[in-house]
Amino acid sequence: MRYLPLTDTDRSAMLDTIGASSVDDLFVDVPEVARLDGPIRDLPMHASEMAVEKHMRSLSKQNLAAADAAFFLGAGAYRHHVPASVDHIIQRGEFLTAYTPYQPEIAQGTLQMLFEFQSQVARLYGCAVANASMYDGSTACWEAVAMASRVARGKRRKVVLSGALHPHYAEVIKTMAKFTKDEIAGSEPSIQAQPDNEGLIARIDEDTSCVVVQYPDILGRLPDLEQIAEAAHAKGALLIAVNTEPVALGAIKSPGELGADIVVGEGQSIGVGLQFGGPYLGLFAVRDPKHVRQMPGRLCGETVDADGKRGFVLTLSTREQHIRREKATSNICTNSGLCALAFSVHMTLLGEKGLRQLAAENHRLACIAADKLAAVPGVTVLNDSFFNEFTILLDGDARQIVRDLADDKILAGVSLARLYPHVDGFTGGLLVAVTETTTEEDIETLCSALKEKLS
Amino acid sequence: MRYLPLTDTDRSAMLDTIGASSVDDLFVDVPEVARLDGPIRDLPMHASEMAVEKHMRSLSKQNLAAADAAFFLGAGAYRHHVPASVDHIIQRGEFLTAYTPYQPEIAQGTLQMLFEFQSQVARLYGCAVANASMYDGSTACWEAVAMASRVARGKRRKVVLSGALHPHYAEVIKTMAKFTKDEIAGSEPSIQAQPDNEGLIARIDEDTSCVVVQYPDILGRLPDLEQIAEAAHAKGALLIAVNTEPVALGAIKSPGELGADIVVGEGQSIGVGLQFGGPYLGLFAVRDPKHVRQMPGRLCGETVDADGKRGFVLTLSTREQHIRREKATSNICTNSGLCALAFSVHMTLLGEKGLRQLAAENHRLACIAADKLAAVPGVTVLNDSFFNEFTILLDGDARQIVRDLADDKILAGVSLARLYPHVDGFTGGLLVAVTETTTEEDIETLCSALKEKLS
Amino acid sequence: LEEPLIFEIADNQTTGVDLPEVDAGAADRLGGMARDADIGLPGLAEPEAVRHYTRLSRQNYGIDLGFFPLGSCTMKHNPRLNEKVARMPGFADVHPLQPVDTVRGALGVINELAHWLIELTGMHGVAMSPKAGAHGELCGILCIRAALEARGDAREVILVPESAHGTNPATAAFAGYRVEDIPATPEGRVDLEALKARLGPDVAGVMITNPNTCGLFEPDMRAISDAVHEAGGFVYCDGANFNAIVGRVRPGDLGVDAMHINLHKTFSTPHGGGGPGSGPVVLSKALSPYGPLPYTARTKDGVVHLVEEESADEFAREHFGGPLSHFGRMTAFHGQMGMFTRALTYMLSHGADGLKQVAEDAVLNANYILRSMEDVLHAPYAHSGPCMHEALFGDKGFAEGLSTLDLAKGMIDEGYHPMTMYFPLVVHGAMLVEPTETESKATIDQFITAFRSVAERAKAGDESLKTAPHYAPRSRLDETAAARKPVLAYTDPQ
Amino acid sequence: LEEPLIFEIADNQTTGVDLPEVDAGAADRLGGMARDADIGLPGLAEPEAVRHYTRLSRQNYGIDLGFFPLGSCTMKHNPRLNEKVARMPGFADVHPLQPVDTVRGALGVINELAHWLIELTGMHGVAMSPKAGAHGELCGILCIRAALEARGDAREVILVPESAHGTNPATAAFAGYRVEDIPATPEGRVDLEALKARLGPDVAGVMITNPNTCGLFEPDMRAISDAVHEAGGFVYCDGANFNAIVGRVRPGDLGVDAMHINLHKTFSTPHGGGGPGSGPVVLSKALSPYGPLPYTARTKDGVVHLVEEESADEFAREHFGGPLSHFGRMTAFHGQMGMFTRALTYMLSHGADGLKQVAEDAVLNANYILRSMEDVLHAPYAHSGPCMHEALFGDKGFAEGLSTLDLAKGMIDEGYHPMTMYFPLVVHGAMLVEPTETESKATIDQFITAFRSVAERAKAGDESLKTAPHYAPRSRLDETAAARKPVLAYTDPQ
Repeated sequence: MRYLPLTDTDRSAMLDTIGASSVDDLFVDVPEVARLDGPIRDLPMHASEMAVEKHMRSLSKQNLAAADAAFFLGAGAYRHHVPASVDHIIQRGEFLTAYTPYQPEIAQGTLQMLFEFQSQVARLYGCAVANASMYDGSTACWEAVAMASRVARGKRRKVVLSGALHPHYAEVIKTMAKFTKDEIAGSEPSIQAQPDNEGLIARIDEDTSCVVVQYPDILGRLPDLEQIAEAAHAKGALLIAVNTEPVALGAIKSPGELGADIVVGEGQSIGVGLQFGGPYLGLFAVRDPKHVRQMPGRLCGETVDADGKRGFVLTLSTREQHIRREKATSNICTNSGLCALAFSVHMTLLGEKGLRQLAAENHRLACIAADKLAAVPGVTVLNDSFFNEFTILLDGDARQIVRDLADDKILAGVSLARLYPHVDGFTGGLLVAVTETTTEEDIETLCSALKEKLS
Repeated sequence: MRYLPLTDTDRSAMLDTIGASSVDDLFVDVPEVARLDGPIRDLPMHASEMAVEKHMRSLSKQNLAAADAAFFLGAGAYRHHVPASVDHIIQRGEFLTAYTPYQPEIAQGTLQMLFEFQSQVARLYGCAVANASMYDGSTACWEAVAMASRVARGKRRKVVLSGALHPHYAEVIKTMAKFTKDEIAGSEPSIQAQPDNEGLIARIDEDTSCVVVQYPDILGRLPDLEQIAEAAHAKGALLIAVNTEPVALGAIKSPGELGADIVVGEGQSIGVGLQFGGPYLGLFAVRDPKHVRQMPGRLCGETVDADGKRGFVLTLSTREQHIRREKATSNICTNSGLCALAFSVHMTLLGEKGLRQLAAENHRLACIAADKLAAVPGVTVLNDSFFNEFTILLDGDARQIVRDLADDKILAGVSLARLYPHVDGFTGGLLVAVTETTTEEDIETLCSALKEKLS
Repeated sequence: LEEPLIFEIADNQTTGVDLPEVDAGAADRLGGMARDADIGLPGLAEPEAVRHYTRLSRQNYGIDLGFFPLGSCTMKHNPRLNEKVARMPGFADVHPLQPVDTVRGALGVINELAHWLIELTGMHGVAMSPKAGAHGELCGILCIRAALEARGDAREVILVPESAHGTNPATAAFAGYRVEDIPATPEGRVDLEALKARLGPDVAGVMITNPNTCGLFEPDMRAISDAVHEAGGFVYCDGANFNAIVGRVRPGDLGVDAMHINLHKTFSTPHGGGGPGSGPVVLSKALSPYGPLPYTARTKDGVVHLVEEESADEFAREHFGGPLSHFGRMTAFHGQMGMFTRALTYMLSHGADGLKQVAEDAVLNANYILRSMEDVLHAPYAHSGPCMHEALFGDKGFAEGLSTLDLAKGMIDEGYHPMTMYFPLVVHGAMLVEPTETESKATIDQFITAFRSVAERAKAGDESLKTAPHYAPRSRLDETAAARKPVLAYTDPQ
Repeated sequence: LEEPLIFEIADNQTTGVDLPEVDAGAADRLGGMARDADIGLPGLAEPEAVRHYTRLSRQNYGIDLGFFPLGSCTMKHNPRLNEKVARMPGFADVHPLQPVDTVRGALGVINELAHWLIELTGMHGVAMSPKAGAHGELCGILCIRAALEARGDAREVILVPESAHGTNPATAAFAGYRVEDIPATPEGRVDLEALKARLGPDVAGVMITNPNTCGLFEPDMRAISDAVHEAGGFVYCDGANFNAIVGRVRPGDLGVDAMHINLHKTFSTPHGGGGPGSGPVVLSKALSPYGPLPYTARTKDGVVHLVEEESADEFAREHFGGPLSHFGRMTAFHGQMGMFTRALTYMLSHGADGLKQVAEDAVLNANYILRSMEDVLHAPYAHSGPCMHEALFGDKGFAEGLSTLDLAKGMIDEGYHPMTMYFPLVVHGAMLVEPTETESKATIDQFITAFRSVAERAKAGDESLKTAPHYAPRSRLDETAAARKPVLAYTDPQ
């Protein structure tokens, strides 16, 4: 009971003040049938910190940590080196144990950080305004679709999804659309060196509220967003660009400058880490300030205090659920505040120079990996162009090969069959991601192992 | 160069202000023969955080961490569970990156903590006053000997060491005495169930400045300090009690209440951890307040500020080197401040109740271990009494057996031969320490392994 | 206490990392998309960055600094062991799409946590993937919708009490439902008769908070559930206030069909200045088949499986005798692992006995505050009997011109985070105080002294409260100006 | 900002740990020494403990909060990577007496760090075990004494410049030497002629700080060393100011025989409010055989050995062709491992090129401050040429009644830790400012603005300085009262 400061003496004294004879008197409103007569059976009793730590460590050790393997997984979650100072900052009690900054006089730390974060994200995405974060990339993506529907005042019901949108993201949109009755025009990715922009554009019509395109896409390719933006705008639809690897934007043009109207993505690469999928960091930005009032989520804005000093507050909250209830732009409340802090600290440590170097180093190593893999008999590299992730085709069952190589501590990538279990013809497909944490030795290890497997 | 904020633009501007044409101009006073013409050869160039972390991790992994072994080492350094909140607190930048609190107005955090620490140590040791820490137990022990000599105004030159004082501590005293010309009357421990108090007392005479006794002693035995104190005081000598396991004092009488005049020890058990031997925490206290002005090291005292508010300052610094120079009571400057904080936080989390429970649990497990080991053929348990560490005698070369068992991740204890390499007859001796981190399974593992080795 | 923005102190040449100078042009397979324009990101060396954020942090208030009596938000101590565990490499440095044989321990954490949640709530299943409370609400409502659709029963209305959290109506609307209010009785509880009268074939379900947002337990809960079920609907329970009853009452025994659990409230994963949270949803037997993908399941051989699109049908056929009717996927990957490890660590630390003590101490602390304040502050439901884990007060009796807001800001000057203000809406100038179980009697006594003193000032008309706080990093901020002409990103000076 | 003492808020029944209730009497083999009296230790549950120490911490100033221009103490940024590395289980959770085959990596750290220290200083050997700078000084002086005794040469005197750190004379006295002063020239340097005149068969050696405590490099260093050696003595160099020359000048090239290195200064292990530190001592070829036990050595096969009592003679015979003349043991175990890991991490991060840049930027920053202040503050040695890594000022020109102390306390109100005051003793009202290399130009410019303004106020006789600080957690504390009737421990109220 190391987290409970009341002593039995305290408890008696407090019951006296209340005028109750025992704590049971305070639960009189609970119907008798529902009262438990003791600690719940089938659950253990309290345990020491040492015992709990030991138990959790044993669970932890049943997993193969990326640091202990040659590691090539991506598909929307990337392993990057996070500076130690990031973790130090987010463990400051004043950040870690703070509440949502509804009382701005004693929350300027969180608020100023959010203002800086919003500014960094807006610049990275080439947009005017970014919000204070969403849960993750996939939910941000759905929120963008819902927002596009609001912008179209519900008059356009069709959502055109690129075939090369992350299948989990597409699933989330399709799941939600079952209830909101949006019509989803999606497809599966075609296994070819270039994304099928023409096919996508052909599906846009006057009933289309938005087109959703991932950049770089799920196969690692780089679709020409500018062409798609023009086509969408011509039909009065919005272009939603989705980015799952923010490091890429240190090397490639921002979606905003290419004409995307809403840019959403996963920010996990910067500051947050792999964490088996969560918590992650949803990024959400709009190119045109006129769309701000249709945005979901919290926004931090600059203002002054009664003494004229600059300060920051949560603003435009009339969009949000705690004010607007059923008319809110979203039901989101808790977001990814602490992950946003981690992102912002890491991004500040990188700066313009560091992000560009980081992106260049990722790309350099990915090019080396692609060339070396291409030289392995039985391996074909699909992509003409990519950033730090690309698709290879194996003469074999990629899913099984991935499982087999894991026994030798090689985490070879994400098989397309894992992502698209119900699609035929993807058996040999494997996504391979390479970051600054990948060594040339890791690449050699993977190539040798594949050579052996495929021979 | 991630820790260097100056840009080349800054550097030029600053050289302009100084009126120097290059940074070399600032090093003109260096004789030409001593100027290096570039980065030192044979040393590597700067490296990324990722690369350095990887290198250090690979060195770390070449060691067998105690958590990965059945672990029974003690002999002056004990493995205890340290609550996670201790490490959190000592990593607060305001504690971690603070300077020695010479400017008390902006160092009340460190100072109040030191006052609390001194009070905790004084109570634990049964003394009136404790200082703000020394380097470790062994250097604190030497400082106590030097202090005793000051108390005797240099008129008594003989230092009587118990044979069962930790041999490293005895070595430090002997080393220093070579220069100060104190006469050291020491001996090696006798391998018997009870410490040889009579022999020790017989060596005390009118020229003796102090008697140094470890409690519990190096073999884990519990000497009767009261008897020794009386004998020492009868000859006008001081009793210095040395404790290397503060957890023991949750179960046994304090040295102060038994009559020790100076109590010193190693505080590493509480809050600090094993750390391959350092940094540790020297504790130093005196029973009689009249001896305060002969104490070495920093002292924190209570006072008030100009507004009458309670505050704390370093005090009695006229004893110290930065004021008194060659007449100081010690040359110590930097001490173990952050380790003192860790000790104090851990001790506050334990409290009276927790320390007593911890001590009882240590003793309970040690009794189990002693009984189980006694049942192993070829093993004899030496001690009649002990706290959490005792001596066993093996029918074999304990030093070699310890090395062999390490291959099976059993760290069986500290062999007497490691501690006393030049003493004959200690071949079979092994110190076995058991703490709350030892499981009954660990004890079984050790017993089975010894059974096999000794059969 | 003025800390400049990073944009004002940093430049685009400085970096706090050491990365190789790669010639970006050297190996360009970027397909013509190579960036040419500057991004405009400021960089700081590590010393400056650490200092910037350390200084910023000191303008924040957090649980580590003091008492946080924030109703309905359960701001309790965040144990440091949880932080340590979450950072173990086997949890923090693991990719969500690794082969399942390499993540059995991670799946074990999810499954073990699911077991705890099911046992503590007396429910049948749990959906682990929702990312926060509101996301969990959505999950629960979608389960209801999916279950109704599975039986071909299109219903359009969700009933919500007027005292509900804003997320409740927002969620129902987001899921395509029409929201209708349920009135409250003068005792601050759901009006059972009014509810029964409204039930019918168009009502998909009700969303109820129990203990409710007035801090009271709904003694008619079982009757409400029975009535709703009889009318063919489902009962959704908002789990924000689970801290009041954890280990003492199981929502499953009250007839609840779905309830989200904020791991960052009852189970103490830190609030982090607004997140991340985690909102698993426990489900009744009737709703369990309709939960989202992915999920974990332990089979009889003891192995924990990850069931996602790849294997859902196959797994269900093998182990449940038929395909599952999951409603789809709510998020990429498997949920908030970082919160799962923390919550499980917390549960194991407390154990069944400790969690029961949590509820008891939380309720004891709240009643102690209620009874220590009711002579100076209007406590509208104090006559309704004991409160649960939070005490509700109103602004009746304040001097003209002084408001709950003023009192709240006055509490800042006393060294406290304000209580929840103006919620629930059913009480004028509401102040909702939740002490939680991690505060000592000494802390609460000090708080009561301060709270009484500021309340007396509000009643006496102390004008200085109108400009409070006076001792905070900022005085009152102009929120109107912020919203009128929003400045939401930094602009470089011309 | 009043935080009570733990003794005032805690009790002896509360604990922040969960340990089994063991019946202490059940298994008592304590040989009659079982404790009966209470100890009187206060306990707090974790929430209260974390809050107590967090609040206390906020009454401290640290590098993470702002600039620390503390001469001769090199308060630079402490990288967080170092903290992470020091906590790796293979370093933090390893016992010093484990079999050496289980700690080869730890020994590797010590050996690798030793290699760096030897290369950076151009020396021959290094004693790693001293626990702090002053302990290292003692080690160096004992090496000198041991070397002299080995040749049967009993000498009694150590010469120390009047500007030396207090530890220097204290150490020499502690080692049994008589201390004599060496005078300084008007340029703030050692008077070479006076030194030469004093040398003779009774002088064991000199202790010199270079760069010296006036912030100046001793250009005659080589000549001093030669003269001392010729007279049969040894040269001890105080390494406190090594930050000024690291990577640019090697003390070994200047004839130094022994120098301690404060890992918590130049190599950035955190100061921790007063420690722990670490003080390895680099040694010339003449002194190397006389260093203390234990030490590490890498043999030709690449294996790193730990040489302690057990193996010293055997090892020396095998590898050095004879028993070693070590002077004994200075401490239990092997030294400050936690500081070794941090320092090595720091060195590897900077590399040879980065460390050179460290010295250059540190010296550049100091000269920038010197030249930006010399028109308002008396800078006694500004005419002597460039300073090294610290700038020295005096109180000449202050208004009557205002002192260096007042100026220093005034700097607190400007948001800075004061500079080193009244040291070195050779300058009246000395202020020694060391900016280090981890401060940005913007930070230093702000500091100069503040420093100039407070200096002007001191010259103009601003009385408010005499009661500064006004904006700190405490106003000036009564140090005299504290010393007159010392209260050094908490006493329970009667």
